[in-house]
Amino acid sequence: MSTALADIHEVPAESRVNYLNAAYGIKSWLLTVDHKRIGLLYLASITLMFFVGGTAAVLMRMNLIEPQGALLEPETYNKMFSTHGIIMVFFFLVPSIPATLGNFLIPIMIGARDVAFPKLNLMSWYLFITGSTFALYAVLTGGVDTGWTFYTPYSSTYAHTNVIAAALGVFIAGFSSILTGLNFVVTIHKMRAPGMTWFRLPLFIWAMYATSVIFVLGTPVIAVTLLLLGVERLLHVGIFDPAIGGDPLLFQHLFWFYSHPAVYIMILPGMGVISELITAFTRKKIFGYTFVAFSSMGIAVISFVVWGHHMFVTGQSVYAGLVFSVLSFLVAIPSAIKVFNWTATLYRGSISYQAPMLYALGFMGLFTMGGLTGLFLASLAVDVHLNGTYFIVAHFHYIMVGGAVMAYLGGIHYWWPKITGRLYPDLWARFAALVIFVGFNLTFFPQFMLGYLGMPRRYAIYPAEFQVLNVMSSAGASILGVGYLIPLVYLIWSVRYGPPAGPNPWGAKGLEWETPSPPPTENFEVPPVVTEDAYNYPTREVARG
Amino acid sequence: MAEHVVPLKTYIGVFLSLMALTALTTGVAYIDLGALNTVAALTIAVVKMLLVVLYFMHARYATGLTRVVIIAGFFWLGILITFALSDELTRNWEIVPQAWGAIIASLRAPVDGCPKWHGR
Amino acid sequence: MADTVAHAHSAHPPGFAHQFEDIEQQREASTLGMWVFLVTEILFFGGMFASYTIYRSLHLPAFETGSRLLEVKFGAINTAVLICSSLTMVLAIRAAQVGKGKAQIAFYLILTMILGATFLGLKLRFEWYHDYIEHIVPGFGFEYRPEWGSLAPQVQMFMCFYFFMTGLHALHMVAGIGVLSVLTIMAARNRFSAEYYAPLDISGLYWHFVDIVWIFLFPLLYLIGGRYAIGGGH
Amino acid sequence: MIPIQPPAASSIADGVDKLYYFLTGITLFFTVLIFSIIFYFMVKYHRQSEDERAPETHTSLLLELSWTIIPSLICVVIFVWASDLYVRNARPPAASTEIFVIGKQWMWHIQHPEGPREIDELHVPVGVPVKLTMTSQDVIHDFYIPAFRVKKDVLPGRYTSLWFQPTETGTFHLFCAQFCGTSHSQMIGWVYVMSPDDYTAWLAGGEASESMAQQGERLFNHYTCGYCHVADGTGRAPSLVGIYGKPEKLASGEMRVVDEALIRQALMFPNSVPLSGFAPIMPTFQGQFTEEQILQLIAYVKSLGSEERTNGK
Repeated sequence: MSTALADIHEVPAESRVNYLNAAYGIKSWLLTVDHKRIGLLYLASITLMFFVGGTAAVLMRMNLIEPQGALLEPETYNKMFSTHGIIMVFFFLVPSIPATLGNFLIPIMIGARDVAFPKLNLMSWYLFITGSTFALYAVLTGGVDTGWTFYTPYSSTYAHTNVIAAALGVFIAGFSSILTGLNFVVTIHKMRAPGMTWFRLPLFIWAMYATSVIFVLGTPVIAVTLLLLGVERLLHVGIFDPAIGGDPLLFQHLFWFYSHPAVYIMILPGMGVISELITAFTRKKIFGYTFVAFSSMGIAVISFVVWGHHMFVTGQSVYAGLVFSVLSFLVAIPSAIKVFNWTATLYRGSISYQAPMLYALGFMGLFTMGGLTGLFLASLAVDVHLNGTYFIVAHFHYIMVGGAVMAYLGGIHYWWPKITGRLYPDLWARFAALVIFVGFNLTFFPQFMLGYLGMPRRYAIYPAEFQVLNVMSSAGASILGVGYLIPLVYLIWSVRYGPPAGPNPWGAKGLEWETPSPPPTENFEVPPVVTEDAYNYPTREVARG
Repeated sequence: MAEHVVPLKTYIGVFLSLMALTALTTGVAYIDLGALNTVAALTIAVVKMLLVVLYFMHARYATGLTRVVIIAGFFWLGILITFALSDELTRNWEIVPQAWGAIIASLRAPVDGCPKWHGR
Repeated sequence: MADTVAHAHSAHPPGFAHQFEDIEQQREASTLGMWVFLVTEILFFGGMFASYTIYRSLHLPAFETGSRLLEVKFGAINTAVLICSSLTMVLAIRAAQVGKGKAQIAFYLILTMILGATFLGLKLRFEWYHDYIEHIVPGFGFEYRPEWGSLAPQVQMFMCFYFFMTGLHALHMVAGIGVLSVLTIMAARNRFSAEYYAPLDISGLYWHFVDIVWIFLFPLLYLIGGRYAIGGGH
Repeated sequence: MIPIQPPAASSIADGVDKLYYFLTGITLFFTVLIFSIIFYFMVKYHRQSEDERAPETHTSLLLELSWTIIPSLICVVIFVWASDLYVRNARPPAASTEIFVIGKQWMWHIQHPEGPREIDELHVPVGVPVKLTMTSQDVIHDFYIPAFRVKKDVLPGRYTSLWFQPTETGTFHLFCAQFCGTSHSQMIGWVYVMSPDDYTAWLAGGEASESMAQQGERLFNHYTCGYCHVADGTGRAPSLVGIYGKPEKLASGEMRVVDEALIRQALMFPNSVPLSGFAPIMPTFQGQFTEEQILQLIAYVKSLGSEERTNGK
């Protein structure tokens, strides 16, 4: 335990110089190279994009209340689901935990003063902002109606909407992820504090390392694919064009080579946050540290060989389908190991139920449900029936919204005192967590049934017998929408009026809790030396119960 | 790695062999070896690549981590090519080739509760 | 790419950045960073190499016909030019390593840039312009020729690959020359010494990578065209 | 009030439903298991006092191995069951009636070999396996009949096939399940499964139009294909009599079965699939034939092969 903690209490929090009051003014924020400030810049831009995507989702759900469409023309509905897809996937979920919490916490958790390449880190944010501007331009001036998958030949030849602007936006934002991934890989390899060996790293760092590996190895392929799509759309000739012998499935191969690992980019950081939350709120070492760490790496590697399960019904060869089906089952195993290890960590722990813990427990249940419905889609015979229906929509929302967004909110609540130096009202936070949990289930469980009944995705109008389930889903969506607004209110309120939080409000282990909150610009007054394992909570000798 | 200064002789030697290999691969292209032409051209290109990576890019004197990163890059490219090709090349294969079909049919001579159409 | 040089914090020599413990850690970090960036470039070009491999296995005769449209001698000359530029780049780094003084470093850097510019000049003047005149540039007046017969659409597909891959490679060359010009200015200001030459080193890595991409492009596009079939080609 | 299960009206429907319910059972079992364990631990081990300490956690390899191997075994069982069901039903039985489907932006154009053509409607006899050969004229569509549990993408420039054997008469939904543009949600229709004699009445009832083979023959003669493709094989091009379904040797030495895809490729890009022993002199017909006409020519070539070909030319 480094001695930094001892001398913090004499100096009152406010007057101490920290990264927030070290400098003021627009220039100090827009030209900062401090990883903590860049994390906050990302937090602001990602929250904006989340609410843009969320508005599109609300409009879609309101339209689906009536079989003939209550609100939107089919043309506009197609633009709404494309906007919801593109904004949520590329501009909220992919950067959410890595760019905000990752940027803020990785250097502190490994005991470094900053990321390896601070200027590159700032450039990543500017790339993200440029990409977002292009995407918002595409959305606001006429929209794009190809869905977030941009399948050719529709997107390259037949669509007449802002496909190039949207593809360019995603292309530029892709480089922001690549450079962030590169930054984290080098930081975690080269800048750990003395004594911080690989097996003393917090599991959040393991998950972020696995995510950065996927960033670095996957994102370039979608960059070149979207570049080829844009050029083909401009020159009216290209390699995806069936008229000159092109294979429409080639685009899908290249697209899903990135996009399936991308869904693991979205969930792996969430798993890292959950490992931190479970250990912090049970005050106990995690069960099976090495298994959880290596399952993150396992997921990162296997995620690159399973993309064919998106193409079982597209005329892909049966033999390739069988190979992809086996590997898709294999990738489910590490996730199962993680869930069982988290559950085992709760055994004989000292569990407290503050808001972050509620998000963590909600994550475990919903992620289990989301993961297991993935088995339906990995098995060939059932996927033929369920592919392209609402079952798929429900499956990936259980993992993205039930998993990644819950973990993101849990992480934001858990590290909020460290980021702002203030505590938020915990009762309101627990209430918001419950509202989100209820609203989520009411929205997406009916969609499993709609999927089995055969209602296809991306339908603006649908046969009448599906109306009851759709109305239930829309009702749930409004509850979920309200549930997401509540944290926005009390978190912003807490920045001004929340009680000041000490360096370690949760009594948790980890280098980030051994520095004052909000931390000074160079993270630690005294560079830390790590002498013990991760989550080294004091233990009780005698067995209880 | 920083301390290690590569002698001039090595650089010149690598340079000359690269030039020779370029001449070789261009020459070989004009000799009809059938399918071997592709194999020859690619192996020469890989040899040239290795020369540049090991000597010009100092991979030979680099830490193990750098080597792992290089190999991972090519390995992932291999994953993309192998799996995408596996789909393209096996698309027209018969789903249950005659040989297998016969074997499966013989195993299934007595109808064992599989869907009734199979009995026809 | 120009940005990856900037991040090597070219502060006063030895350009030491505050977040690192020592200069050794900083050099290792910047080299690892560049290698990881090169892995992303391998996969960036890899997407195109994979598509090329797939289409080549599907439409072999058409790709061989398309490949014969290209002139091997310019491809070979360009390869030689790039290998020379790799040599001069390496000599520039070595000059800094052994502390040869800014004149020699700048000399080799300028030589590398000239060779790079020759490569681009040769490609633009003798290949791309020539192809444009012969109407075999897809999207810019591509005309089917009778002797291709029904293979014509796939020949256009091959030319799409030819221009996409060499175009992307040329873009990376231009970026590389931009990086080299920044280095030459730094070298002229005597910023490099035996202890601090990291920017030179990692830009060298990038330059060699661009050379390796061409080492693979040359045989794949120019040579595997069954040239023996028509004896000698042009 | 709330529909739970779609109608099961094809031979594979109950097989798929059994596997679906098995998977639902596993999902509910594990979800309930995890939720109940969490609630039990939350109640039993809630924190009594701030300085409460938990006992030492020692990882047990046995537990780790058990919850790695057990899920793996379950996955193997599911994989084998699902793949067996899929592969066995991936190939249509030999004697299935053939119907051609052309998807174009926002309608299904369905053509029966006997002649009748339908838009967004498909009439099929019950109990008889039906094979659909499908292609698209513009973007990727997806022919999806939930009641039969079958679905297949319809690709431009290629034939994809789908088969089913209806077991119940009635009217079932037909959807397009791959996003294809503005009216993707209106590209829907109905499948009418009729008793065999109703079906033959319906076939005859339609306006007396020529069968696809006869229309194909008219095209064959109009474009003087017979000039080279002489029936007795003395022409400069291979005789097409009896060629359908047999493996042929290409100039490149590769053996390929003459199926719809090869005939279409021969029409579009003849020089890429010349048969061995013949000069690649056939002109390309790309852009001259519509998708329907290509299907009619294929139906004609097929009719040359079967024995009921009457006036052998």
